[in-house]
Amino acid sequence: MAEALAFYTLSVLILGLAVAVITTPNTVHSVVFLVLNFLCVAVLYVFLQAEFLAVIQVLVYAGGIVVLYLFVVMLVNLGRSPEEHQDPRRLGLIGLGLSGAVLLELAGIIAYSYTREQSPPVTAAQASPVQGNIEELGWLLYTDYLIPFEVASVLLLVAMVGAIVLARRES
Amino acid sequence: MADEPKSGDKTRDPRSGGPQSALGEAAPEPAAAPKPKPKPKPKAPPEAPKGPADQPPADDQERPAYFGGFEKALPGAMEQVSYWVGDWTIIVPAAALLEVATYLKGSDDGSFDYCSDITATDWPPREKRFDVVYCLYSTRRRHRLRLKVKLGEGESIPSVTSVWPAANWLEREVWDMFGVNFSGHPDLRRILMPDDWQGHPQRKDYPLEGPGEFLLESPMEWLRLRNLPDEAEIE
Amino acid sequence: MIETIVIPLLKIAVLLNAVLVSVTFMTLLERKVIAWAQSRLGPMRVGPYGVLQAIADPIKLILKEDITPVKADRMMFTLAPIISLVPALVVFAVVPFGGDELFYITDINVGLLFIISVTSIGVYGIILAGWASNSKYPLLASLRASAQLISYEIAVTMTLVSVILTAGTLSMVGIVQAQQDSGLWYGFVQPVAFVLVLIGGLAETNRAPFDMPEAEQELTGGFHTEYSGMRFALFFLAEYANMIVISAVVTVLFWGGWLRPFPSIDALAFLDLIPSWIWFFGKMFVFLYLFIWIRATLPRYRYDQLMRLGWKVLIPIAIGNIVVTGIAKVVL
Amino acid sequence: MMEITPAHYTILSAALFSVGLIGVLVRRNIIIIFMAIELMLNAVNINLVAYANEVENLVGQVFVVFVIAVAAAEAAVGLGIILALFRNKETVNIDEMNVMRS
Amino acid sequence: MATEASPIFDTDELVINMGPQHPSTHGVLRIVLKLDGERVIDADVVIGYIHRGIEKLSENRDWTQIILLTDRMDYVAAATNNLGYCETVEKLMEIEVPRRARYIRTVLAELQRIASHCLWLGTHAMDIGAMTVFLYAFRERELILDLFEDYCGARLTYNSMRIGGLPLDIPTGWDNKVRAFCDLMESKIPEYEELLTNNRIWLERTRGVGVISGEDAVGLGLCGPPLRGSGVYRDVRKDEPYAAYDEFEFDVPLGTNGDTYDRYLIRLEEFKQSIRIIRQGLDGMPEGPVMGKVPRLIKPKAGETYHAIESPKGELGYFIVSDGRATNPYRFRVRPPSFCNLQGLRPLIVGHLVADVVTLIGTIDVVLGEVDR
Repeated sequence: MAEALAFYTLSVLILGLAVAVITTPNTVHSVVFLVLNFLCVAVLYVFLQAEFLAVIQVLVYAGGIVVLYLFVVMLVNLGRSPEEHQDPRRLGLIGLGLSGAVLLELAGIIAYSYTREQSPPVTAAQASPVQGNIEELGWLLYTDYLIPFEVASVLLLVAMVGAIVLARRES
Repeated sequence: MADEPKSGDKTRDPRSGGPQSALGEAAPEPAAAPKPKPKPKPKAPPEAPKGPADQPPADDQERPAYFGGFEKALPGAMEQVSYWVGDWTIIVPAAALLEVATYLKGSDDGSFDYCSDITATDWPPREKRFDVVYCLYSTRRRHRLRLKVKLGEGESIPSVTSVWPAANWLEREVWDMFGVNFSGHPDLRRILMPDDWQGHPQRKDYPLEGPGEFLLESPMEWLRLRNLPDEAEIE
Repeated sequence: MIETIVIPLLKIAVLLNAVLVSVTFMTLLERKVIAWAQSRLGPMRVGPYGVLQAIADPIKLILKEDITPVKADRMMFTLAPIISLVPALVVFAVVPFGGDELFYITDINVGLLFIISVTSIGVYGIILAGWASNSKYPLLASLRASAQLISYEIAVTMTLVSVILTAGTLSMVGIVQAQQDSGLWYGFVQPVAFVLVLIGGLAETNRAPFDMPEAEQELTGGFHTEYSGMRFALFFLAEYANMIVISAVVTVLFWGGWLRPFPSIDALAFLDLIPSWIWFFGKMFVFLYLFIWIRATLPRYRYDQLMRLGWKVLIPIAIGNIVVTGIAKVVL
Repeated sequence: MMEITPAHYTILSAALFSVGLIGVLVRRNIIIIFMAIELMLNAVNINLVAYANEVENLVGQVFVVFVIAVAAAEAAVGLGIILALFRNKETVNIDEMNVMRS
Repeated sequence: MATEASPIFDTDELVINMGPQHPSTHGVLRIVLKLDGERVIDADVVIGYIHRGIEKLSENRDWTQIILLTDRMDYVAAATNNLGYCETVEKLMEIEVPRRARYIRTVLAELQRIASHCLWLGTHAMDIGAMTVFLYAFRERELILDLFEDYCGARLTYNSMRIGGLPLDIPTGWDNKVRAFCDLMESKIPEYEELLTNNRIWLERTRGVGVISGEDAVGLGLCGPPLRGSGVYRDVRKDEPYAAYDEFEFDVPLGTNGDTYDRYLIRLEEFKQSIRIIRQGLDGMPEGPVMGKVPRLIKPKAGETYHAIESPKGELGYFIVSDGRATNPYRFRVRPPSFCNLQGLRPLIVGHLVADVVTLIGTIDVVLGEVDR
């Protein structure tokens, strides 16, 4: 009961804020809605017993990445709204239609998979002992997924170097 | 405000007759010398002083060492020499100013590398009404010298900013206060008065009360501007 | 029902009030301490020795006209002070003010990370305030603030990793218990981390000598130049609440939280007669005093020097500290 | 309806994904488009976390960590490109960003 | 103007108005800064907000009435302004000033220098964020104001000198009060130094900031501590001694790097030298009258002269023209040291950060009352 209430409230918030993000004309408002959206997603994670991810979501997404967006929005202080210029070749309606089709398709897939007789659920292979355990997550990251983890860190390093190169002014 | 001159004076100089004119206070003595053209006076106000004394040095006064080299290098540039209470002044023609300045700064026995001050004095009755005064100092030789250039209304004088960068603001102030035009100045704007000010307040014929020359020159325009709402122009 | 809802709500109400009241008295303390440092008296008019100044100030701020500049973004202009205050108050949920369960609202297993992440939201308040004012000085200040806070957040978080390594837990209560078990305050185990967190904490709370975003002499007040009345007061509250948070975190992490000095030495057991929360508040007060003292003493860093200090000094030391801690942890 | 199954999370995730997709396809402000991409990534994350919770396996959460890392990298480089483009062309309209060199 | 900025970053240029209402512009100075990020790429210094026309005003006042107009120029060092003006008129009239008056004048001028430097130190440190030094310095300045109050009754605009001497002899016991103040001041200077001189942040904020070479400084007409900070030996007290400076021993501190820190050190050293001069002045104070032989009607012969003294800010010069007939000067011109030093601000700040602009306004020590007159 309480869980359902929380889920529906959060879902409405998440979707509503997402719509607000892509419809607001003012970019800064958009960014603020995005932050609120991410915070709601973080709360959702708590309900899914992923406290560590919730905190990371707030710390990295809301506290880091979106601040970058805000920074850039303020730096590119826009004189005119980018929406004013319309490329005649742009087919916005078709884009909308396509997105609708994707939504329908996804809904179809979900409906199909759940109306069908329950396929044997994916077995919890080697079920982890404790849920939401940071320690367990750490073990997984540093043992089974060590190589992806290192690759991710290299990716971040490359991104960092790339960003510096891009943003550096030629003096 | 200041009354228009009463008698039939058609030459444009409405300011001199005002009761608060600087001239009235500055020169209490009655006219002694006949005055040529620049200021035909309707009511024969007290005569204004015609110029600084520029006392010549006494014959036994020892001249500074660099005078010799100066006269040799730039013959004719030294129009007149004056000495008063310990200060040497050289009067030079406007055309030669830049050469003189360059020479004085570069010469070894003069080496006037420091431009203390630039100012001007206004002597309205004179044809060349402005004295532009340059106070020079040598940080190496530790002596002073004043240069003086006489200049008429509307004439321009070469800017010495290329010789002494310090002259930049000082010349701007002289332009602001006296309307002396410095040719070749990089940035000749008003400095102390507002940018839209009319007239040059340190001139002796500038009215001492009221909104200044502007009212006298175009009263209607003054009235129109006064009735405009204040508009701040801030970037 | 009573256990799960009423008691926590009561605790929250008490804590919020306590924080807000202590913030007002913090301002008085700051004015008094700085005045004494400068051989002045400080506020003396309202009440005996000016103690009621702490009440007079908020009343004045509430009654003042609350001005919104015409060209400001109204929504963001109003939202910004709220955004900066709320995270500062939320983090008190996991701060253990004493050993007993009565003295903290909750103890979550990611407590320390929770504090770090929630305080990182506070930067939006400053950035949005600067942007929404539609004025140049606040905009400059908010650009400074965003860069400064993100940089120092990295340094502080990196430093805290070494503390987490030492304690083996992220829970705030757990960290104190770990210190109790080891019998040593982590201030002695991790002195480098202690100093780094203290410096980083000054920068995170925009306190002197890192008060770039509100440098009055440069930016005429920085991000809150256009603010007045209660909305200004909210920024004020947020700054002081943040100071209290940082002091509390440093106390928990490095000064043994509610523990008495040398918790392992039994000869000092008589010190336990003093309740744990008094120890906690006493330690916190030391840090708050230190913050004020530093403000009265030091000049302000320049923006580029601050960034250099953050990136080229603090972060490398923090990383080195992690490595050393890790090696020690494995070897010992 | 009262019991929340992974299906609910999947539907939420699909809806969020579609909203993000609409943003990418319809808006012209490149910063908004980037944010819409973040929304889509979040939709994926919700799914991963929901199923990780369902099957009691932390691998889903591990993937979320990677997704967040990739999102951070994407934001850093993407915003760098936006800044560089903006300096050259003074626009954030992707319709005007159709030439590689300026 | 923006030639230094690479074209790629044009979009980030921000024009910002610093002043005339700004906490750190020391009055009503206005600087229009063109910023690239936080770096200043161009600046325009705008002055004239408290232009009161003192020069014009003085041309219509009695020779003696002008003394109190000079108070209003550099209002934190009014006595030196009085001194400069009186000396100029005395030079023009060739009046002999009694030796006792010259000694007292010197003591007053040096007290004034300490007061002015105290104010400078406080505000400069405040601009850089060290708020405590401000109050320490003002505490000592207050004592000097008390001494002036004892001497002439006024605390800010003293009107404390007359053409030909002084209006008053020093009150009994005043010299002992000044001696006590000197001892106190000497013990307070280490307090300032402790807070600033070796402070890492202070060093970082001032070292290498606003460097100007001696040659450039001379060319730009800088004077006083900014000029000496660049290593140029120029002190009117030594070069063209006035009052009783030729009878005293003191050193002129010189800088080597020409940066803000050097200028700071020089002013701190000048505190000590001023105390030294004051002590010599008090110890060697001759007996005698304080007023010379001055004609009842002050009316110099026609002529002109320029006379400079070393005010706390630098070379304060008066150029006065008398037409020999009126009881007021025909032309009264002040060469304000702050004005000439302020001219050097633009070259100093271009290329620095906004925070340094504040530092550099502080380091050249301007008083806007003097700049605008």
